[in-house]
Amino acid sequence: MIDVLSAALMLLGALSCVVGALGLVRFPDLLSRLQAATKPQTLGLLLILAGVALQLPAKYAVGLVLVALFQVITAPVLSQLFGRAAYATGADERDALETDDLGERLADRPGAS
Amino acid sequence: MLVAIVAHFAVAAALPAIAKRWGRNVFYVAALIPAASLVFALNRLGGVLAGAAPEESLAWAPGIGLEISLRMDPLALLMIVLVSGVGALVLCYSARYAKPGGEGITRESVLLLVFAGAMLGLVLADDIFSLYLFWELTTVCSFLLVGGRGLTPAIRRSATQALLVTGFGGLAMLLGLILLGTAAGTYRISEIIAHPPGGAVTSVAVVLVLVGALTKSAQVPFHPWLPAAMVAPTPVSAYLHAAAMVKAGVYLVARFAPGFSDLAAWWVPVVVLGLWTMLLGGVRALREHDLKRLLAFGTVSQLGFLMVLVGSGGFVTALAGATLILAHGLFKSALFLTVGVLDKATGTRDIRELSGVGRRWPVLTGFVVLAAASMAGFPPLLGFVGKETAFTAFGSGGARDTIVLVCLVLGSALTFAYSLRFVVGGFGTPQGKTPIAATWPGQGLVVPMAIPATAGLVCAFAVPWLEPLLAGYADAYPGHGYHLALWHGFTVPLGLSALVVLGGYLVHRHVQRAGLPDVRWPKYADAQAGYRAAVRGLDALARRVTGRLQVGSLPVYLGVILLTAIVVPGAGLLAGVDSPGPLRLWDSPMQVPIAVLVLVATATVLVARRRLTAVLLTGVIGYGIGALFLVDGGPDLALAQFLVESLTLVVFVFVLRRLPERFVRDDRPPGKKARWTKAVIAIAGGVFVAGLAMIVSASRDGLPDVSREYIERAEPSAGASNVVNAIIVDFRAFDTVGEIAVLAVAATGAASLILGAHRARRRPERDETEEVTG
Amino acid sequence: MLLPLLAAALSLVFGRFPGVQRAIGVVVLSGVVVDAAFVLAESDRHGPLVLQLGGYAPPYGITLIADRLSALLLLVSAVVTLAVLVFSIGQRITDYGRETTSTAFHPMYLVLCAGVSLAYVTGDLFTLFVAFEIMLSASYVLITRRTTAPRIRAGMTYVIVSLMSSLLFITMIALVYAATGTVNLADLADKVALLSPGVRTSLGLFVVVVFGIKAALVPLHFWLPDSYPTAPAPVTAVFAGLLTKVGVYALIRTQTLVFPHSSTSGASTFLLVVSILTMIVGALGAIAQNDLNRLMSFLLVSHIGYMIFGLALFNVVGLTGVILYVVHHITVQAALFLVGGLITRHTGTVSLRAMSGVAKAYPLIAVLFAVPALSLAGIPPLSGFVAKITLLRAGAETATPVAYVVTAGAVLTSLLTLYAVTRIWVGAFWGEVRAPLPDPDPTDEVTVGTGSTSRGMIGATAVLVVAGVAIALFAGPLSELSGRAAADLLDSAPYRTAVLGAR
Amino acid sequence: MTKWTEWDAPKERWLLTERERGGWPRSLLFELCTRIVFPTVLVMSVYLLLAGHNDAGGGFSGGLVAGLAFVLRYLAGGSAELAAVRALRPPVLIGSGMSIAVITALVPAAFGAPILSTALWTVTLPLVGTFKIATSLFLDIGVYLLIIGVVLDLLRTLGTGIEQGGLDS
Amino acid sequence: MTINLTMAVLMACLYSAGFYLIMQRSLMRVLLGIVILGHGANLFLQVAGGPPGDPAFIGFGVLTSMVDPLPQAMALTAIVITFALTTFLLALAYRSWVLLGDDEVRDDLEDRRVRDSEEDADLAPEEEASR
Amino acid sequence: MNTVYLVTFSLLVLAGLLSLIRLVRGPRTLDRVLAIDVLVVLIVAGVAVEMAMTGQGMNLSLLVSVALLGFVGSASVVRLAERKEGHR
Amino acid sequence: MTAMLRRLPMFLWLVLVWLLLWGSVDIGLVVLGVLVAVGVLALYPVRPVCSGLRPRPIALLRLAGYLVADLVTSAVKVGWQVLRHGRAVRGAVIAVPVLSDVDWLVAAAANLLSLGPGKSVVQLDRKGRVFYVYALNPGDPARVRDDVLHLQRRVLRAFGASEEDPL
Ligand code: NA
Ligand code: NA
Repeated sequence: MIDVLSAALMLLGALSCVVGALGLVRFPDLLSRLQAATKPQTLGLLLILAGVALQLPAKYAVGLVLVALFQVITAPVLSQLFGRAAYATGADERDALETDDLGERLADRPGAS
Repeated sequence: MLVAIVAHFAVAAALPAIAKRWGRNVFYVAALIPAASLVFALNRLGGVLAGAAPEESLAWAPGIGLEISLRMDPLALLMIVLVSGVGALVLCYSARYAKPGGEGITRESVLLLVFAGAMLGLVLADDIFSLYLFWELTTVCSFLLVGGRGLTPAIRRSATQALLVTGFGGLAMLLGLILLGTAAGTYRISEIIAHPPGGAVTSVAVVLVLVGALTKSAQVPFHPWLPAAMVAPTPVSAYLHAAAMVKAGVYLVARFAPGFSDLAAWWVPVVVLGLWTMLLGGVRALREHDLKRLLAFGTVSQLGFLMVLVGSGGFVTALAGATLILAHGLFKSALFLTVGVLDKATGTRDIRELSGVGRRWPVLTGFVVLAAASMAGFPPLLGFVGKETAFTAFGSGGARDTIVLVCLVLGSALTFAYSLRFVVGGFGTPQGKTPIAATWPGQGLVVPMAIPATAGLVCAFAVPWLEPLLAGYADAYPGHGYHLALWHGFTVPLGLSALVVLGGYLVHRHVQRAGLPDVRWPKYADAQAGYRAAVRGLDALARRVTGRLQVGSLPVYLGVILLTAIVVPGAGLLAGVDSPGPLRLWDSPMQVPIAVLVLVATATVLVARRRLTAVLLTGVIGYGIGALFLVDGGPDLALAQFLVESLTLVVFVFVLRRLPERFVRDDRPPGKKARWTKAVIAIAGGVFVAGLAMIVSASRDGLPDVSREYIERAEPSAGASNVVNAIIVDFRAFDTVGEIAVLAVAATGAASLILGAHRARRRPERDETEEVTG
Repeated sequence: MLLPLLAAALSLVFGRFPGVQRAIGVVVLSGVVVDAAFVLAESDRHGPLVLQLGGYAPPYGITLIADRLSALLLLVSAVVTLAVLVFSIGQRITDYGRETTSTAFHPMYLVLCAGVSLAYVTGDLFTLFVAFEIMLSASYVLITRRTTAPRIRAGMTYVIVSLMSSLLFITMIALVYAATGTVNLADLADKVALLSPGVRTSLGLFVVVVFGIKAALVPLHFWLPDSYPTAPAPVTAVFAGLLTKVGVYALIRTQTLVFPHSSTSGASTFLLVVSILTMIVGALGAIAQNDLNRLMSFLLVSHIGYMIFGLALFNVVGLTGVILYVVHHITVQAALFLVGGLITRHTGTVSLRAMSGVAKAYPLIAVLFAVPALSLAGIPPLSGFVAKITLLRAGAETATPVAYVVTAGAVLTSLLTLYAVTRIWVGAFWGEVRAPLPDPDPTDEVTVGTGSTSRGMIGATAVLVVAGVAIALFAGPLSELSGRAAADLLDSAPYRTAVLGAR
Repeated sequence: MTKWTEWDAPKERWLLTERERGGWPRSLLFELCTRIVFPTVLVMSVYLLLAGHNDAGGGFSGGLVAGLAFVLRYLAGGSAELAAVRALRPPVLIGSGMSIAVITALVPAAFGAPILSTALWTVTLPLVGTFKIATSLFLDIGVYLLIIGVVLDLLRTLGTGIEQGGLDS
Repeated sequence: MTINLTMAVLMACLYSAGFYLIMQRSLMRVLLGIVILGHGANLFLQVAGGPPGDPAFIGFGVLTSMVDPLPQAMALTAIVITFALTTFLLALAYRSWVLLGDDEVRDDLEDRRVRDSEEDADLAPEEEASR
Repeated sequence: MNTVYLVTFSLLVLAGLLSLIRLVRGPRTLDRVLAIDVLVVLIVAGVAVEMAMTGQGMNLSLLVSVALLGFVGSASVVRLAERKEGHR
Repeated sequence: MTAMLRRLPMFLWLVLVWLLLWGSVDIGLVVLGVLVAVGVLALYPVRPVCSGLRPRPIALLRLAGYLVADLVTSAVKVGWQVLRHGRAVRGAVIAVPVLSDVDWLVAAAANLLSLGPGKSVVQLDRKGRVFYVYALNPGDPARVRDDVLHLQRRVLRAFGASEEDPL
């Protein structure tokens, strides 16, 4: 039973990773790739960690909790730093956005960026 | 004997202090030492002539065959008479020749005394290393004496030439002597000569030894350094270039001739070059107007004569050689000193300016005539005795001897001619020329000159008593029976002497009237041009080779290193290797995708244009390697690798903040050819390392014993279950201490570079052609 | 050996107290001199001194072993480093005053000394690598300290080439380990003998290349004349005196102990060819130079050739000659570079054409130069002569055509060396006295043209010159010691037994 | 008008330094994250140091992890933050680390044991239990301190140094 | 225990790339070359120990299938040393940039001068030397 | 269970190869950083799966460290790219 | 004393991390952990966080549940977009008001928002209290705004902060 659950979690996680990586390849601009990269990856990793934890003695399993926690804390921070830098440096990609409230705001106050 | 030599050096060391107090009289102090040495040596005369040559030896480094061994045989004693006797005279002369309080007194007195000591050692040396020691000491002393303070380019060049030519010869001699010694199994000269080795190596060796002798004694084609060295002060020339140093070559030939004179490799060069030198020197002497240079070429010529005599072998020849060595030392030093007197008295040495000196100072002139006549081989002087003996020696009839004899007669005629030229030119009063203004130079200069001049006369009459000493050397050869004498009756040699006088007079007259035809030597035959070309060629070669090789380009250097690292060990493989074991594609399937990752990243680094991209991809390589470590079973290693990689990336990024974004400036694309060369070398290097790794790793199988031991001992000895850590902090903790030292150093160094950079702020680009040294 | 490291660490801690730093340096290095002398005496009397670090029996632990060769080099190096340190302290006090602190110099210098010492005594290939790195990293810092625009290129050349050689060193260790599974030199000696000849030769030659870079063998030498001359005189002096010799030492050790050759082997011929190339190319390079320090650097390269010559003969006389030559050369070359420093301080330039008349103005410097210079040229009775004739004898006794040619090459190199030092003499010492030129780069570490020297500088130089003379004076005992050391090298059994115990 | 990079400057002080950081870009998330992660990472580095003898880790990895924690602070707060964080001068830290390591190596010699030999102590403390301590741990501690010092030094030079040198030029 | 082909190819490529980069003019490329060479060398050290196996931890695996721990320890040391020297060279690159305005590895000026130099007036024996 | 591990590994490798494409293609540095970040996560996942496979925990500290500090590398690039930008 | 208390959460967190790392609990480890935590906190006295926080367990759990569900659904959504749209996908940057003025809460909201696929905070105007949220194929910007506000409210509730008016 545990094996099945853990297998499912791991496979799902790995699949999620594949999908994310595919997005990384297929998506057209940095910000969208960012979505594909960090998110399914995080999920995938969490799933895999969960699946792995089921297979391990508690002594090690708790350590995986730490890994997951750190991942949850750091991934979004990185993603924000990324997003900000990507936005600031990618003028042509900004033009491809459907809506760009930030762009409007910056346009209102020239010299801001 | 050792004491005598050491005394020279010890007193020389004390001379500066004495010179400070006594000024130029320091030369007199210096003169005491060679004088004492002479007395000391003559004291041993009886024993030496009785065949019991005193020997002394001092162990220096016996383990490598180094010792100072000295032996006073008749030849050595004869040379000591010259070296120390003339040395003492020259030093006395210098005491009056030097300007009171003049600059260079200290240097010259010290060097002359050291030189005298070195010559003494040279003639006494009985092993090849001592011989070479004193030989080179004379070379260096002469360099410093000729060069003085090196104030003019001409002086610097002459001194350098003397050093290089004689230094070259000295080294050749050393090599020859070592070869001889090795072949003979002993480095004792007396033993080598007693049992001369044979074989091809010996032939090469004696030629090398001859090169030493020929250079030192200014023989063709090495002779030009001697006339060039006439830039030196006159006493120096008198000693170095008349009596002592140039005799070293003759001495060397004399010393070794008894052992090797029957080798063609020995006598052919000696005789041919000796004769050539004799004739060439004579002709050149006739062309000179400067009395000193005239004497210098005269010396060259005489040295050729001596070479032939002492080098050809045979009792009579050797006897003639020994006699002439003594005679030449006496008359030539007297003549050189005379030139100094003239120079001092009149301010010139030029024949064309000198006039009337003979009339003004007849006594002085008398001494000069004595010396010059001895040089000319005119009876009843010692020079005549020597020359007669020489003619006798070669008068026995054989074709070789006859050719030599003819040349000797010709050379002697030339000698007579330039002797005449010296006396007439320096002391005569040409018609219609006013006598030159002159001041009496003083007894202190004339007496040292008069003594050897007179000695030539005295010795000629004293030959019966002198003969044991001179024949003592010649006794090394068979065939006794000839005795030295002023008068042998009306013999062929006497006739030849008359011929010489007549021919010499005619030549002199012709030269005075018409001058010598200005024969320009073809360039290849002009020795000075040869030397010039050699040095220039050497410089050019050095520049060309260095310019070619030392291109200053780091990429080239690295490429060469890499190529060497491929070719050299690669050649080693040719010695034969075992066939490697069965090939495996991989050991763990995970290696493959990770390898692909690393490969792709590597390929991308190579083509990356942006610095940051390249750095990032390098980081990927690092992570990939870390992953491989993990697959291989090294979690510790992998952890460290990941951490280090992250830190490396961070540090790179820190620096990249300030550097331009892209690598190559667009206006300077790298050359295509260079790029391909680099690529080929690089690929060859990579493939070679990997191939070698595969070949080499086939030699071993399984876990090495050491590693097994580590694993077994980790728990009990180091108290660790992590074996790698146990190795790092325990079994091989020393490496770790070293490693952290490197870290500390690198960090400190980075700090000194970066924080120091703030002081030395950016300065404008330096002009590339600007002189660094300004 | 650890003492210098500790001293360096303390020196770093006391970075703010120049007096303490100086005291630590001098005291520790003096201690090392005494210690080295003791070790030399012991190892000569009782055979190699072995220290098993951590008490682990080899080949499991790291072995430090001082046989006669190591101990001798240790002693000479310690003396030279001490003298150079005194010189350097004297120079710094002259230039910057007593109170100037230096975070980097003293610690780095001590680390360098530690690395050099360690390289001599380690009996472990990997520790040798670590020792090299210790030494090199310290040298990187010393050569690039306060570097300015004209000098930075040289620093880069040095660092990059050295790094390349270090990477090749690791590669070499990996190769050796892949083949044998050990890095202990004595153990390696046993295991290498079992390899197939191709692998053995190839590894041996790879080792030659790796150490050849450090030792500056032609054609691996190009970096040296481009980089050494730019450093401050004391730094160049230790670099020239010691660093190349460590490479030579490593060559000697590995080629005799681990990859023993006979004097008729291909490797021997190869080394002979390398040696003659090194001698001649280096000497020609020296002749082509106008820069005092570069000229001496090329001479350094040239004379490395002598050492390889002796090594390549693989007989007792040859190795005796090498040891004598190394001892002589460490001392003399360091002394020469210190004198070079004194000269440039007075002339303000390194250009031989631009300087003149030093002999008249500073006769003492002339003497301090002449003695080691003549020694380098092999003029008797100085130390270079003693070492050189031993090598020449070895060449003559080997009596193979190649050996004869190389012997002749060695003689020729002597002549070229004489010519080169004559150029210095003629260019710098003769002629009219000239006023010093101003320092071309006043902000950097190299202060020139001030004309000021302190007693410490002169004294330290004089000590080295005298040490060089002493080598010649005591050539007897020294050559016997070298002879025993050389015999040890050829018969490695005592070494192996000392490390691994009787088998 | 605030600069773009200062838009999300936090209101409170999350790091040691004051609000103004000489133009260093601000990020609320990043600073906060650093605030939590930094001590955590330090704890972890100590874990690595102590666990290294039996588990993957060791003084080297521990020191690097701790060093990277400081890197994080530098990234979050710039050189000003680093200046405030630094308790010891890096050279002193490096020197002390090395001294500890070398002294650890030399101490056995004082007891007549070979240099660098290891003693294993079994220490029993009341309440706490029994520990096995190898003296080589001190070597690891020396390494640990030294590595932290090295990383701090790199931050001081390649980080702050280039930062300021760059601004000047 | 011949090294397997994948690792051999990888090593060949890493070494080639490292060698290629180290021969470039940009100091940054040279530096990356050194880093990559370092990776290659460390990998080599690791594989020189033998094929993959269980980590060398007492109590975790079977002794017989454990990997060789010694090359790992050596590789660890090598990694640290390479890192240390890389940072130093980076600092040097930065300094070079500050001083020269670029991080190019330039040719040696004095070498070029030697190549182009005329002969030395003081030492060249001239016609006058013998007069 | 072994099949599961095999499939999981294969999927992770596939993901890795995909991110490799982005790594090579770029075009911007940030794209590459992103790809690297993904690769690090994949490595962490792979190590975790390996732990499950062997049932041993000595890679745990590695896992924790990498999870924490792979982040530092990426952050430094992003942060300093941004900073360079900020000055313009 | 209060300062000590305020540090308590961080202290406990560090001890917890310590124990998790070792993977076992015994007295020795706890003591050591306490020592290490105290040491770390003493060496680097960063000012305490978490001022005025009263976490509500139930709300916290509900937030967690919401997050997990959101994570999964949006992951599927993004996955679908990867497969379906690929290169054709478009994004938008949408301004959303920030509900809280507490650094900690703003950060938590932004973090959780970015955790889920499809959306992330690009820039944060702390003074103007605006999130600039990037959304993948957003369709209607207003829905995105609502989602973000919804998440913020849940966060505020979970940590017991009073909901503040959007500007
Ligand atoms: Na000059
Ligand atoms: Na300067």
